[in-house]
Amino acid sequence: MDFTFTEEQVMLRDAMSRLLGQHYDFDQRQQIVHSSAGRSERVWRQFRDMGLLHAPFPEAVGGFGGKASDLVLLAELLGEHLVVEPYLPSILLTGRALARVDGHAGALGWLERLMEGSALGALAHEEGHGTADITRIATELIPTDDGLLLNGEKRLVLGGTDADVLLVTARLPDGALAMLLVDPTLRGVGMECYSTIDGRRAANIRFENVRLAPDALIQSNADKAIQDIVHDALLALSAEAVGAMAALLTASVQYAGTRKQFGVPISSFQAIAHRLADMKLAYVKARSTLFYTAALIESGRAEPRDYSLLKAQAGRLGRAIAESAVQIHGGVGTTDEVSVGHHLKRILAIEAMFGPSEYHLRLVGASSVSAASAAPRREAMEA
Amino acid sequence: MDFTFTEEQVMLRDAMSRLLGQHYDFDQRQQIVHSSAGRSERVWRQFRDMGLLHAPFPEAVGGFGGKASDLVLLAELLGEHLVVEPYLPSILLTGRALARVDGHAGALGWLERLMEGSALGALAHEEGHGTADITRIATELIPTDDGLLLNGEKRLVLGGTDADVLLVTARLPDGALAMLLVDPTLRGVGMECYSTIDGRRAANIRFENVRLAPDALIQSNADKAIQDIVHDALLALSAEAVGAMAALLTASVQYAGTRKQFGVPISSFQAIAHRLADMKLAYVKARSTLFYTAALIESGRAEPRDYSLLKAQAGRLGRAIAESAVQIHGGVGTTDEVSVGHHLKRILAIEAMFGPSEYHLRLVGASSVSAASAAPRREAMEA
Amino acid sequence: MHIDFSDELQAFRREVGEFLDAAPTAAIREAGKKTTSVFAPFKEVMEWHRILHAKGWSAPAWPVEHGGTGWSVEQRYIFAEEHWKRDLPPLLPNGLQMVGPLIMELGTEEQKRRYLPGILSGEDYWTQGYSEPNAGSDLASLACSAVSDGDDYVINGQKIWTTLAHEANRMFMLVRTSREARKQAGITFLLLDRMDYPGMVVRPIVGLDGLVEQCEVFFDNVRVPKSGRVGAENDGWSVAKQLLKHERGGTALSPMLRRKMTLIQQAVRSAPSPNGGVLADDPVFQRDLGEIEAELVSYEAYERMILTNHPIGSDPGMPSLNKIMSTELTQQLGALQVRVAGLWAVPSQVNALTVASGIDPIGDMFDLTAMPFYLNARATSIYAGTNEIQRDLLARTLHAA
Amino acid sequence: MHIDFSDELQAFRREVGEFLDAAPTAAIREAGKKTTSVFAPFKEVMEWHRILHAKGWSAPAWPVEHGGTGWSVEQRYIFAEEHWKRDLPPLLPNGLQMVGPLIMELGTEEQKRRYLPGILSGEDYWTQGYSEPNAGSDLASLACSAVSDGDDYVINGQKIWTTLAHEANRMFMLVRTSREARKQAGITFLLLDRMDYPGMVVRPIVGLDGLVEQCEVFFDNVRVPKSGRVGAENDGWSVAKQLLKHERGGTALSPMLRRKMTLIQQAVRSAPSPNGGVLADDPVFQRDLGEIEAELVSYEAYERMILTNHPIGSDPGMPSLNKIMSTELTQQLGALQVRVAGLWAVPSQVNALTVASGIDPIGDMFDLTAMPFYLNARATSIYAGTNEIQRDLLARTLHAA
Repeated sequence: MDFTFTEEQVMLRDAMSRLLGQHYDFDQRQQIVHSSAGRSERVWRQFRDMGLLHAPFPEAVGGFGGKASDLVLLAELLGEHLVVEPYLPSILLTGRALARVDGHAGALGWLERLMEGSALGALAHEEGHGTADITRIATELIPTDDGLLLNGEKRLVLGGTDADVLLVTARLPDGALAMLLVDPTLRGVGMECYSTIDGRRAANIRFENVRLAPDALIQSNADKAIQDIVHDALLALSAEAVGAMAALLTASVQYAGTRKQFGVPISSFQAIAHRLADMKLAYVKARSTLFYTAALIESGRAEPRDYSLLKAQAGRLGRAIAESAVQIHGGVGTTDEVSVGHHLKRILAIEAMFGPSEYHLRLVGASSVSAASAAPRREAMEA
Repeated sequence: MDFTFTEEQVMLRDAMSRLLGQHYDFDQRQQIVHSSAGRSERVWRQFRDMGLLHAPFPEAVGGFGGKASDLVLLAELLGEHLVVEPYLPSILLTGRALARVDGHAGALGWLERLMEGSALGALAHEEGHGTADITRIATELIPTDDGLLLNGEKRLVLGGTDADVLLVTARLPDGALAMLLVDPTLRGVGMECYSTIDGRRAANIRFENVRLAPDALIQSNADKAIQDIVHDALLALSAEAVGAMAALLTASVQYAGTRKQFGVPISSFQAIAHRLADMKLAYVKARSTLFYTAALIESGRAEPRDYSLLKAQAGRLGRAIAESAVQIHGGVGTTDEVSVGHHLKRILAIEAMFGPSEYHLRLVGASSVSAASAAPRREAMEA
Repeated sequence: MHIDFSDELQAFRREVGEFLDAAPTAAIREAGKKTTSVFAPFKEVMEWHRILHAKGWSAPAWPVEHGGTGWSVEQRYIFAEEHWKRDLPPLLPNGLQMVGPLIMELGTEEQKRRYLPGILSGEDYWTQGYSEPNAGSDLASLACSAVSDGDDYVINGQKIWTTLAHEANRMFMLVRTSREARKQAGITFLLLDRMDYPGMVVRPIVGLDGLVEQCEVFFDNVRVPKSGRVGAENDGWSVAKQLLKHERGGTALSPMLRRKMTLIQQAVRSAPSPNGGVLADDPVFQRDLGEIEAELVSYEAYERMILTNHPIGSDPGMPSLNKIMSTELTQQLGALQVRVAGLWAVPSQVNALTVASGIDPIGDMFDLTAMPFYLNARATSIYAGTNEIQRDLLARTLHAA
Repeated sequence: MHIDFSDELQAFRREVGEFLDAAPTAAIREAGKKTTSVFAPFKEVMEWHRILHAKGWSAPAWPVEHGGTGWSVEQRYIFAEEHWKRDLPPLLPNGLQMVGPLIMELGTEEQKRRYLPGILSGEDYWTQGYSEPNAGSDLASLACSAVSDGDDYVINGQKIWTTLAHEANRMFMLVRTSREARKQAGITFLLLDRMDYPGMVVRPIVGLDGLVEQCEVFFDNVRVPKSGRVGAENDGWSVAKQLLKHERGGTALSPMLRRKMTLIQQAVRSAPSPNGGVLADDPVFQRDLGEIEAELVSYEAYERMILTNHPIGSDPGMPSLNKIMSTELTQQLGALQVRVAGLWAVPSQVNALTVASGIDPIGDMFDLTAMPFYLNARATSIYAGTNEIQRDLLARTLHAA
């Protein structure tokens, strides 16, 4: 049983933390958000130079690791610093999915470009009001005489605006799921581009009779592959939320200790003190769950319900912390001018993506009931 | 729009309040609870002499009123004073059900005796873990050549131990519901008697091939009649809970204002003050809902969801208040020696009876969604 | 007990409905649908104010002598219901509900003559200058000073959370005129008849929703006439307390909340559940919705108690009870709307939200307004006395009893 | 990061399991199943204590030199899991977890020799005499006095919440030996080697669950030897603080909570839902259960952080975090159990709950224990420093950081 980072991980973490501290403070972040590109090429190069674009991949594909704890480490810092660069969509989601594809030259080629920083990818997966359950994917992929025909709509494709390649999930006529690579400039690909509340660029993408070459299909029978992507997303988003929670707690303790009303710091009011205590409780719960889940994954013992549980705790506890942080900050917390509201918005976006807390909690409850008698696994030491 | 009691009601209320103040303070109540009978003949006579046994019935059957607000008035005081006398089972549930039966001599005869105080009735209705939904009644009533055959099990029959007559709900072979009167001394009636956590006597009753005369059946096609009983129960139990909430709030304000720790009354700690504020909020919500629902009923505009909503609020807010009261009272609140814990237990029993909050809230949600477009009724003034 | 209403009231409801169906312009309707705050889009709501004024209905709660409608509380409630049912923009509260009643109560005859007509007609918009960066919950520690100089005061300092100050042509404010007594003494209440006095600078503040609703106002030797003073010099605290009374009660809030709920209940019939099917049929959602519906009905019931002068409503804790309940419900409804909108709440759509922008929203009007409403509602537990302060006040009324 | 365990630990688990399967008597098993509190039925748990002592396993957390097992933290955790999995009564904490470690740390050699063996063996039960009617959260204001008289102290006053004092043969307590200095000074920590000193009277207190767990103890000129003093006269506050450290941490609590959850998860497969079917298949119940399951896993995770000396677990707020989390979960599980039991939780079954009463419960063991567990759990947020106090302490650690 070990829930700590390795020495190498700590070094990477410290380096990344320093980088973001220097080049990604709140004002710099806001400048990037409001820039026309909505992201910073310079920061991306710094990420590349530090090895961050290689970090979450196994050595077999030229990466530096790619363990669950690597994702946790990276994403916690992204969340803490409100990083809007397309690291999640391009590296963690698209990149890691490509890295798991076996023997598809196109996939490996794109992966190399993503890791080099010479291209960006985006995952086109969610549909409707949110596709937590992969069995509900409705986008259709139909094999034709000379290739494939793609029809459907994908929502909230983060980084979709800028992507050089789209990783698309779809359903084949026989009901099996498929993963494919789509050039976003193809005829029939319609993009509605927008910024998100948490300062990212995204797109809703409509595929209307998009004709694809046969090798666009990088994996059929992709249920497990797509579930793996969803699991990566749940882990990374949860870690981001936990990072955001750390920042919110720190900011609130700091603010409550210095902001004076009635002649004393507001932290001396028991209502505020207890609110801070509850925030700390929530943070400790969420972060413990994060590390615990990462350890389960690395021991090969994580089940879908473990990811769901983590995502639910991160979303639920994260929102509680963020709303408390805004309340403690008072009027200033309701403005665009301090970071707490932006962390709140990031957590709300995380909550909306890949299934909200309620969805995941019900899944946890249902699976815990069916597993109760048969589940010595829960007694974690009984390995 | 009027949510106030009439002058006559206020007089009745004051008189009953005085009576309970003099003869039913907490110590006296505890003596009655611990007496061998578990109730007080003397108090019952006082109730009768004051007209309380007639109060919740329409004049047509010799009563004094029987409006929803009468039930509210009476039950609030029962709840406030933790009254364990079998008023709810004998008068409000059995009695009012009998009063609604048309042209059955046996029913009217029993009703008279109940109102006179010369007999006690009990409602044998709930089954399993609780029968909030009358469509789930499983007790079977089978017509035979010479009468009826009753089979089934009823739970938590309040006052069942002492009852001279049982009002039983059952299902006929054609699926319709029936209401019948059963002599508890008949062969085949098995009673498991116990006290409840909130100081009442009750029984689980098993009917095994109980042979009944044909006139035991006082109403067939009794779906609406039984729903009316359930509605009476929901209203009365909710009013009791609101009465208990008043007592809990008063006791807690009083205790927090006098109990000193760290040299000051504990009410001067903001955590306690805010807890008291939250209790007050809960109480005002519950009591407003109670009066509002009574007014809806008296205007003939109450639907099942209105009863459910009231019961859910009374149970949910009641439990929150009661748990807070215990917490504020500290160690002493966890003992049998002060009233707050008994109020908590009463509210827990109320919560368990006729469907818990979760059941009713789901019903409210489901019905509000189906009613949303078609429901001008919610705009209550649009009469 | 009953909830019955007279035939007259039903006729009144029809009359109101007919007018509200006919009178608003398309822009006003659009502004109403895009209202995600207590404060509706400025230009259109003021236009609507003037239309209502022309009908004689701009100030239902005002006495007839000052241009009010003379309606009963039931009529006012019906008006609010019908108004909300049509998603019309609610008139801005600062003039009609706050400074107007205050001027009636405590203003000089000259002030009444001069200011009430413009408030009634919608010609004027008044921003409120109370809070300062270091005087929020602790309002009594305000520092923005007014020094007496002949017939004028000279103001120096800063105000914040001056709602829509960038649109306002008038301002009511608290200033410090003495530092000698205890903090509450030494405060004076002023009416400013202009927002463009030399030395006044307004800085708009962008909110979490990306919209400008709040402002800062800076005063650098701003000279204003003493004739704008309400009450005596240094007695502004008691004047402001009088106004808080108006701010914290008075109007029916539940029709707005009910309307929000109705929109949610309509949306869930087609909004997909993450468990499949639509949310309306999702048992978990039904329960959660049921809980908020129950809370809403409880609040509606409570508001009716207040309305009918029921003893529950005359409790000294009423203003705090009302403020806490209504704002917590607002926040719950905001969170619920975001939950229903799901992914569709994530795009930032400031432009589409702008009235007459001609930009189609991503999703529908429900999706468009979900996140801004939720985010704006975060402020409701902060402004007009934080809910922490309200709980303090409420607890105090308990011990006094 | 990983959660893997060695083969040795798996073998250890088997060894523990085999012993725990074989060793307890029927009465001990029954007592375990009927445990609805931190404090198991007295007679049987002490019998179990003596059996475990004979095996050498009564004090897993003690150092070997005093009779501990020498187990690693993982082994202790495994032991706790296996113990709870079999619903065995948990050994009473007062001796093993509270006064025992304190005597080891601060007691004289004579005290160690005299008292530790009886604690280890289960021959003695120590009640705790800290609180007084007017000194609960504000423990430092305690008034029960001890006046020095030669080799003795003469005690006058009263203690309350002395758990199982009516069963105890020993007591550790705080007394006031001086009123001169500030409140915390002037307190002395005493060990009483008897509960039957002349002038001592124990009054049992009936709890909400109808059971006697707490007591009051009255002292009327009770003369006790000074040799029972731990630490210096008037220095008892620092002694007690040392003990609080033991009380608020140290043992793994999550195996108990996990066991409660498992029992609930088993029960819901046959417990009817008010919506029809069984609760296990009720989506609303699934969600609610999922939320508490998630909270439980978070706490299990946190406890593992503490166990493995992860930085999260060495936070200065740990004792308060741990106390709040574990007690709130206990209360949530109690409420959930009551919900699952439904009507079956309503009968009062003190007699059936008594070990060896031979009375069949109404319902099953799950129904029987639901309400007593819920009611007893109300006290968990009150004792050992109310959760309000814990939040105060926790907040203070934040600002220090």
